[in-house]
Amino acid sequence: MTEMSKIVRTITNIAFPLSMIFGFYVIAHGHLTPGGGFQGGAVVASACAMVLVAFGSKWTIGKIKEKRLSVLESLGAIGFIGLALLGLVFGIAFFHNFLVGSDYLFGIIPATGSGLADINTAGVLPLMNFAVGIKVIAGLFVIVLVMAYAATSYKEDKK
Amino acid sequence: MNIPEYTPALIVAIPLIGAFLTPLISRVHDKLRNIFVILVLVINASLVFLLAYDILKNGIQTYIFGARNLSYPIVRILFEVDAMSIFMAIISSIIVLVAVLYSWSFMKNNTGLDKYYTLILLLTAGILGMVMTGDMFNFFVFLEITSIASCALIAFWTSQAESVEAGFKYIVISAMGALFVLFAVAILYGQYDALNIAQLADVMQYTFLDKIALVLLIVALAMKAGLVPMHMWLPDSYGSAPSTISLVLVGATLASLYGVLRVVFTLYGNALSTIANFDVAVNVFIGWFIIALAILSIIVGVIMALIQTDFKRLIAFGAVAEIGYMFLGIGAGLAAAGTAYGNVALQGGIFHIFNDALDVGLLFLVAGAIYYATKERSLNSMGGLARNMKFTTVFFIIGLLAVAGMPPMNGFASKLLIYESTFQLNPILAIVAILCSILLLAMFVKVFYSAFMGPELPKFKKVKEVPKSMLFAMGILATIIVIFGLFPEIILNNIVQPAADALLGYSEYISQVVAGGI
Amino acid sequence: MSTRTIAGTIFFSIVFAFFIFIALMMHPFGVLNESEMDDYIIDNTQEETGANNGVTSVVFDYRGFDTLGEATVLFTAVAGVIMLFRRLKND
Amino acid sequence: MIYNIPYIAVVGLILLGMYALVFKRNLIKMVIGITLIESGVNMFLITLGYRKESIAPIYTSSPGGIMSLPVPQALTLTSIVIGVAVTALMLSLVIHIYRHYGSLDAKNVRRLKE
Repeated sequence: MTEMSKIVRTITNIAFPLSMIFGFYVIAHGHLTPGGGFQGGAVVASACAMVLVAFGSKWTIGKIKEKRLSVLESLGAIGFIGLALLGLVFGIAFFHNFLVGSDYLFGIIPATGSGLADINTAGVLPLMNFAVGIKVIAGLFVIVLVMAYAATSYKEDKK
Repeated sequence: MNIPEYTPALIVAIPLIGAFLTPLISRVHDKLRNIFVILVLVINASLVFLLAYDILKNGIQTYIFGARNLSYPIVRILFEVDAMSIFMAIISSIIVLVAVLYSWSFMKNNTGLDKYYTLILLLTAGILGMVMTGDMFNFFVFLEITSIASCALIAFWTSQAESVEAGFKYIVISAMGALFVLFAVAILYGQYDALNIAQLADVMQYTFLDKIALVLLIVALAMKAGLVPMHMWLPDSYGSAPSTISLVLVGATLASLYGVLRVVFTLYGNALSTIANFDVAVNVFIGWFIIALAILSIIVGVIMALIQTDFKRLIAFGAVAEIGYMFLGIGAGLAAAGTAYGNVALQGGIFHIFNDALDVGLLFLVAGAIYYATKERSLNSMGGLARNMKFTTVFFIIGLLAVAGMPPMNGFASKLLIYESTFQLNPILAIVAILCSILLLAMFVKVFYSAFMGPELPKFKKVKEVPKSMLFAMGILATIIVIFGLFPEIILNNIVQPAADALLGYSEYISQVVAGGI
Repeated sequence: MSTRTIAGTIFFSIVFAFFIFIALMMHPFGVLNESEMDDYIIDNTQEETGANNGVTSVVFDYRGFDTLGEATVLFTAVAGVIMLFRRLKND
Repeated sequence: MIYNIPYIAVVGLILLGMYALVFKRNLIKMVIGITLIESGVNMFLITLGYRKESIAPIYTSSPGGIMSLPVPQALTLTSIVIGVAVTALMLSLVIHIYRHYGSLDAKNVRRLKE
């Protein structure tokens, strides 16, 4: 895909950081407000797709190689299953939330009923949210990138 | 010796971790990746055998994800592994291990191999998860993993138009089937607010909505298992996928068949004996429904196989016929649930799942070997391969005799059980089954002559035998077939018998979770 | 009327009757007949998982294994798409 | 009193999707049909979890009151992402079919003989 007009590209430059921040906010507050790894990851992936549409697939693939994205995705996936295995290592069960109630990071248990938003709660959940968020961002962006780039490279082969 | 109680979770976690690591490892070196994948599968297979030994010794194993013991309203997901599910897990792990050994040199000159091995590991995790889970929604998620991974693998050779179209046809049918399963799970959840199979089976009152959910589940899973009315995807995808993928797909299809068994025998276990419409018990009704579809798929499979010219499509239609035999045994076991010959039929059907997976798998590997050596797929352009492909010819003969159910091979033992039990149920069934088996034998002998015998074709002058690793993989399958052909009681008494009892004994399955609780 | 449309309409009407039955027989919207499992989750999601968001506690802690299957589905789709669009150099 | 209107909407969505899948011959319309059925089934799953006058099951500064069921929402989240994965794979296969056959009409995408 060739790149779009100058206006679209400048608007994208402005809108991209804002939507990235909002996406990471949704990922980080997954255990407090509605949202989480998948939803936040989808927001950030749509921001990256906006960049892809505005600047064209050739420029974007020049900027970020598809190999590096799939490595990022594998890391996110390993992080997620690693956190699950840590529950097993601590001797209880495969998906055990071992950080709840402990005095480490994210260990506080909020008061029952309508507790105030305190980010330092919910044990393993924020870490899992983060791992899944990275995985969804990298995964969805790779799908869009590969499809866009395949369409353009196919036209060159035909020429 | 006792094994740690989290083995069921490990059996699914290890292929997943392997799949997530393969892209990273394959950036290091290709050989290292192949070794890593085989290592992961060997560890997984040994864990499955250990768990099988433990289950056959002291009964059903349950494993709760996230907590040590069960809070009463069952909130967490739990794995419930009984003799039947570990039996299917054994088959799948053997098949995938042989497929990866075979594809070491079969896939040598293809690109994109790290994604190929990742998808095979994900497919293994999907099949093993589907087979061992005790939660309906979890069963749907693993069913989806199996369909997506196998669809991508079917379309592996994107340069061929048939594979891409077969992949598209497969994913459309799988997506539809999975949506029906999800709809049925939603109906069951809407009524009983429970997702656990044992709890649902315990609390089920077989209302009108449950009948609809049962129909949806049986239609969707039988469609995925390749039963006749919707079997068209099977010859296309088996025929145009690489041979190792056809082998692994046999395992994926059998997992959907296990899904039908688990739904009919356990989820609706209580409801089976109730007298449904026009005063015939539910199990007789469903049993005869499955028998009808089974006989239809045997006949269609054999007839369509007779007119094929492509080697792999021919074997694929043979596979459709073999799936018909499995459903015939299981349907007869269901229709005659109480009687002695009903149990024999069920054991025959389950034993045939094991035998057929290996027989059809061996034939696919032989077709792959011929394709690897001669780049030839259609039968009428092959000939006189026996001269310079000695071992492949021997393996083909073993596979041929096994699929047709001839005495020395394991196919004979299971088919004999099916014949004698369905004969007592209704003689016509046994007659049709025997006739189709003979037709199958005639058709494969025809293939044998056209492909292997005959004059030495000039263009096959320099054809040499396939590399060692492919022969080794085919050898494993052939030895297993011959061993269980000569002494079928080994596997019959201490694996197939408990599996059949586990299926029929659904109350024991339920008491593990609900009444007994942990 | 080609056979395809006739077969299509017959299949269509069967499915239509099927789903209408479900829509009518299901418990009325908003009035649940069974909600024991979910009440348990709503009551002690804060003690057991420490999360204020009930849905995220179900997604990542009570039914975390589903989400692992979920992440695997996404990983499979990405691996499949990348594999389909690879460069077939020497194929 | 909205007796069962959401379920009628679910049935409508599913039938629309099935119509597109069964009668349309363009491959992309079939993919759209499957996505329609997917959203229909997801909507059915969500409507099962609603209680009368209930609020979302989130405790952060929540006004208090009956809460709707969290489990169907978690199941629907999983089902939506599965829908994305299936659609992504189907579309990439459709791209490849278009490259091989040069057309998206299911009638002449019939290289596989029956």
